[in-house]
Amino acid sequence: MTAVGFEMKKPVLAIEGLTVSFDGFKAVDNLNLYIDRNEVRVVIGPNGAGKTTVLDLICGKTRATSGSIQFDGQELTKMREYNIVRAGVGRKFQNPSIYENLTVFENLEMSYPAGRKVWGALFFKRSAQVIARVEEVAREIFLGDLLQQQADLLSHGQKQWLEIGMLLMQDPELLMLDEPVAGMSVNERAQTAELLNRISQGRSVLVIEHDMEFVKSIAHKVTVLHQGKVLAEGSMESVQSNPKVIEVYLGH
Amino acid sequence: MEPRLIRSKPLLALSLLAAALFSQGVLADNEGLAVTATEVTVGQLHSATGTMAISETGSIQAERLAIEQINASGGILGRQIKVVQEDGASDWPTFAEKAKKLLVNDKVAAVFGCWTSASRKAVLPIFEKENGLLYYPTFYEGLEQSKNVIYTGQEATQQILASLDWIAKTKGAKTFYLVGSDYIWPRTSMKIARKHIENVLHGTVVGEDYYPLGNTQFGSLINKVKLKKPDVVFAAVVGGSNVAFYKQLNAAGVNSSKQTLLTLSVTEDELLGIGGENMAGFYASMKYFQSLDNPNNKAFVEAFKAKYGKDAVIGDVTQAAYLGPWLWKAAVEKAGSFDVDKVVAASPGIELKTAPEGYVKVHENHHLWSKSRIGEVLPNGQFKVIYESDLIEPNPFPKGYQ
Amino acid sequence: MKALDKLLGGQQNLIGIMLLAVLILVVFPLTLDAFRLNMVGKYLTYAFVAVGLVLCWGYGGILSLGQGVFFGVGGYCMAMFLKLEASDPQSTKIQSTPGIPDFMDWNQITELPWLWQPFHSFTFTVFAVIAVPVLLAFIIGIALFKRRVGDVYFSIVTQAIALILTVLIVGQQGLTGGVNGITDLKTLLGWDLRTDSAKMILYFISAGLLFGCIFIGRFILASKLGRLLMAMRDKEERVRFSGYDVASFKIFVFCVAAAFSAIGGAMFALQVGFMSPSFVGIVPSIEMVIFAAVGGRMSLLGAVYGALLVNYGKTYFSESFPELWLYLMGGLFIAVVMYFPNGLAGLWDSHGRQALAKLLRRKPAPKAEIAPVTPKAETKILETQP
Amino acid sequence: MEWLSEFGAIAAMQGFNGLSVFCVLLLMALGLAIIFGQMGVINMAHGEFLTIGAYTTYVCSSLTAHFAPSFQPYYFFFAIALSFLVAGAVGWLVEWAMISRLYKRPLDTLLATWGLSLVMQQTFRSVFGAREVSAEPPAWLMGSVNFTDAIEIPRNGLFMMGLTLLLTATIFLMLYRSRWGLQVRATVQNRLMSRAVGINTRKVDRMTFALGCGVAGVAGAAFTTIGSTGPTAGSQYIVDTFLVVVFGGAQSLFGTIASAFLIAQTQSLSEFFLSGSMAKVLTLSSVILILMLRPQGLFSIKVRK
Repeated sequence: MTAVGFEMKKPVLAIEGLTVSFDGFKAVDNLNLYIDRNEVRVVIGPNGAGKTTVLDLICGKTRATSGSIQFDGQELTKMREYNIVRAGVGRKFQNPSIYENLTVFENLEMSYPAGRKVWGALFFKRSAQVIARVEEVAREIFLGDLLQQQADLLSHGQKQWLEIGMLLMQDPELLMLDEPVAGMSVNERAQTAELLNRISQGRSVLVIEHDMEFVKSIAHKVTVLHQGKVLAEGSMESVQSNPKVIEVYLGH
Repeated sequence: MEPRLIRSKPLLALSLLAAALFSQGVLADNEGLAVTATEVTVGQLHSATGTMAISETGSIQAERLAIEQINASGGILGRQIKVVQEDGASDWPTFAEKAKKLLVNDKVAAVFGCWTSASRKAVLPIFEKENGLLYYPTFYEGLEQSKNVIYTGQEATQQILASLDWIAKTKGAKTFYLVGSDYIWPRTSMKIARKHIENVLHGTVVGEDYYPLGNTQFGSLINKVKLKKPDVVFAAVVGGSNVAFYKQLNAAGVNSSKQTLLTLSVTEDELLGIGGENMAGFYASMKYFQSLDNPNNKAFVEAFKAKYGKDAVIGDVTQAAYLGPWLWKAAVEKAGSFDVDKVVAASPGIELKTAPEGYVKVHENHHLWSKSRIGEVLPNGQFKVIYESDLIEPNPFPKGYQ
Repeated sequence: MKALDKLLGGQQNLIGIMLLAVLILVVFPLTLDAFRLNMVGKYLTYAFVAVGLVLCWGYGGILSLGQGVFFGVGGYCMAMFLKLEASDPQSTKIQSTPGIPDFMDWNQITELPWLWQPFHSFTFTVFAVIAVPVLLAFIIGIALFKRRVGDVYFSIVTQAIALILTVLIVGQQGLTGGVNGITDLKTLLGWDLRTDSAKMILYFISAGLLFGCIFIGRFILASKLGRLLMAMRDKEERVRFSGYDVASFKIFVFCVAAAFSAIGGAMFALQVGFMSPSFVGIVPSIEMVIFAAVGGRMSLLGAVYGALLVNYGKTYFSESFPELWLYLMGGLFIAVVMYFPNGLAGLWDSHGRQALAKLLRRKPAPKAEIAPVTPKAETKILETQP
Repeated sequence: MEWLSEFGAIAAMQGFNGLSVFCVLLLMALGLAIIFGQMGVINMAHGEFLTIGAYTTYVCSSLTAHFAPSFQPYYFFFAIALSFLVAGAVGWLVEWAMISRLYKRPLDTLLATWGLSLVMQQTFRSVFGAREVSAEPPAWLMGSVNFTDAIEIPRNGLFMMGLTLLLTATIFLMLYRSRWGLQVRATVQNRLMSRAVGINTRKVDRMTFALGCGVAGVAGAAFTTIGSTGPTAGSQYIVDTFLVVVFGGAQSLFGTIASAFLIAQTQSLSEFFLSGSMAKVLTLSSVILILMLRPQGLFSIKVRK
């Protein structure tokens, strides 16, 4: 057991004793994880370590068998997905999940945190405020010139950014990104790293990533998952030199 | 009577043009019907497709046969009968739509059609509104009488009361189990049967069950029957359920050696699907059986088989449908006109001595005087007629049975 | 300005709606006799259902195989009112209990059941025609969407609901008229519905209401909610994790479709003069889906054409080729689904529009109202199956 | 006392009735469990494949009665085998002509196969007439076996049970113990990957669909002993069949068996105490209610989605 304690100021996200099992197989096993404000945390681990499942559990896609997830003093394990989002948790999926039939502008507008209920959506007006906000976010994700572009015509990397942009529209306190640079060119990776460093101001970011160079460039702290448990946690350097981690990664 | 094409509202004036375009070049005489010097048009409205096609095929064939025979013998009032056939497709609104088409567009002098009560109920307001004339062949629940309909099948009391009396007398039956498909005809029939059993025969009804149309599982019912051991099972199950019911009864060992069963809903047509061996020895109450031994019937069966093949079977409704065109012919000739009002006025008292079932007479209430008969099912799919009542007066609104 | 333009779906669709309006409001009444016009009126009542299905199936991805339930309930509400009016003590004096509907009398019911009491009021009836089916849809929606019953499962469950309701209506014949339904409806507030002029007026009322429903549909599709529906159909998870309660939007559009169907049902009862369980069941419910499919599941106007065309075909073929019409119908459905998934509207967009434009020597039309149904959009159904 | 023993006998027979309803439901559902459960294809014409089996049996029965009356006691086995082949062959054709083009659009398959069911019904009507026909079951299938004086068990029920057992076992072995079954399951889970590892997915699909239809044909042949044979006979079964498969959890064969059992017992038991119509309403409603609580069916496999 690796129990890691922190005596810093109250963390934004506090996961304690989190367990989920699928037909007896424990994908996440008694996990503890704490994330602070303004922190960029990267979760790494071999395939099947339970990384994506942890994100699923936090955003409510999968329900925990036991344990607790505290976010800003709210218990997420009992909340509905949309309430978790409204509480300030945004999540990007592994494969870019955008609305391909809509334009970049409309994609971003969809995530504007107004008109989220039935009647609100029915009478939603595209006000100057909405337009300004969409344009602002679009510039931030390098798509300022492509607002009227149909989304399915974007490159893979641009789609990834668009999805990040959709999350930014909601201005979440906790941003969770599942493999944000998969399929990106070197250039795009650098831009994404810069983007993440910029947007982590005032919020916490939880990233799953395999690309170690990229991880190095963004991570404040790294957590290594293995078989649903925390194997190691700390700075990139300390984790990389951890013999347990080396064994898991290099195998037998 | 109002003329059929009312064009009083100015809004409709425009439609006149369209109506002229769409009218089918029929030379309508002053009665507003499709009658020319050599031809009179009638309609035929049955389900040729859908679930009811199984039952209605026989009626379609019999009406055709009767019309051909009438035409061969010189037609009616010197005119040949032309038939417009429409498919009700086992769908009640389609029946209503087609009925309207026949009356309004084709201007037919009479319609032979409908089978289920539901289809008749759907077209009835149209016949009354457009003042058409319908010959309806099926035995049914009664509780209806319309100026515009001649009912050539039996209403419920004709079919039920005599047969119950017979079974109580010959079998000494005291306890009855009533079972039917869940719709108006079986329910009304069973209601009449229950009153008769309790008030007249002083017997008891030990069970009463209804199953949805199309139900195919009767195991529970059969067990209930075995538990209650009624003297008689009185059945009015219809359609595909019928087949399942008797096959499962037989398979469960409930056959005529152990159980008396009297049904209101099995004719030769149904036996074809059930298989005679599955219900041999059970009884059916009908006004007509194919095996009826009289010269009229022999000629009818022969003509029917000559036209539709030697394996063709004739059930009660088929025979009743065959009566329709003949009754209409007699009434038209008596009235000397095709006008619906005159034909209707001439109808009561019309006798048909050539009816395959023997003799029928149209009552004031537009139903037929007819006999009730009990047939015993033979393994070959025919019935042996073992009882015949006197001529029974139709009574669609029976006092004391409602 | 822009909002209005959007509501009408741009100039191209304005032309489309005008064409349909001319066809329904001018061409049919001028060229058809009273009987045929009444038939078209009946077809239009099915178009209500088809328009609702475009919203909930085409855009929302919710394939309900139980729209007949709402059509039927709406129709029954109206029929109950009409039947009570037709059953005044004077015209039912031969019954053992005068003043109640005839079928109740046959079933030994001696007092009007409480369920029927409020239908003496026309105001209540008009309210109930919409409210009862919407409430039913709301309950079904809450139960199924909140529990995330999957697409295919939803279709099958709605089908089972249609079956249950049919069995119930048939079984409770003292209350509902059973398999015969509620027949012989004569007057509405003293106005004889059976006359040709009444049918003509009802035809125009139906057409007017239908256009009302199309405009409501347009408004919904033009709003953010419309975009959300499509987004949900293609990327439900993304929408959910953008902070939307996906179920509530599905419930909404399902209720709207139910309300449209119910209006259709009520107009049907008025025009045809009876209501029976044969509209509630599985077969009519699937047929209604077919209307939308033939017309184009993504086109509100297409749905109307689909309903008109399929029903006309049914009438025509069953009159002219009674033996063949099931082959033709079956073949049509197979062909439409396999080769023209966007139905007539899709064909029009890919061929008709250009041809027309060429004919008028104009540039081809810009963008269509119809967003193509990408097979990709539906693959997720397979993939999200457990 | 006598009343008590009689009650026991009825309870036994009623229990057996539940079992035979179970067999009927399971027979209907097995073919669909393969087609819908394994392939995700919604085949609304499933009932018509039952009807193919029924008509095949009818033709066999007529031919036997006509040409080889002495063969009558045995023709039924032959008819069952032939039903399987005929229905399977038609299924093979349908898959080739239609289903194979619609794998990516399951809801569309539903509509297209409904069109197909209309065409098939009209074909039956054109070929065999609108009237119902009756295949004469062999004599040894009729009547009942008396276990005690009071307990009578219908023979065709026993036969049906044996057939169900045999068929279920065969399908189970094929799906879970054979190479073909492995290929089917692989194809279902990942079509692309299966193709990549050299599985001829087209062939697998076609065979699976044909097998499902063949099983439906066998069920149809068996049903000639308990129900009607007519052009629209099959359509009466379709909703029940789908509910059984869905209720069980589409991909679990065991789920299908369990759900057929539960639905049959509910139906049979409620029929004994309520009217047939109300029993039907009660059964369907409880199925829907439970589906709301367990949207993926009784036996769904919990996986990371």
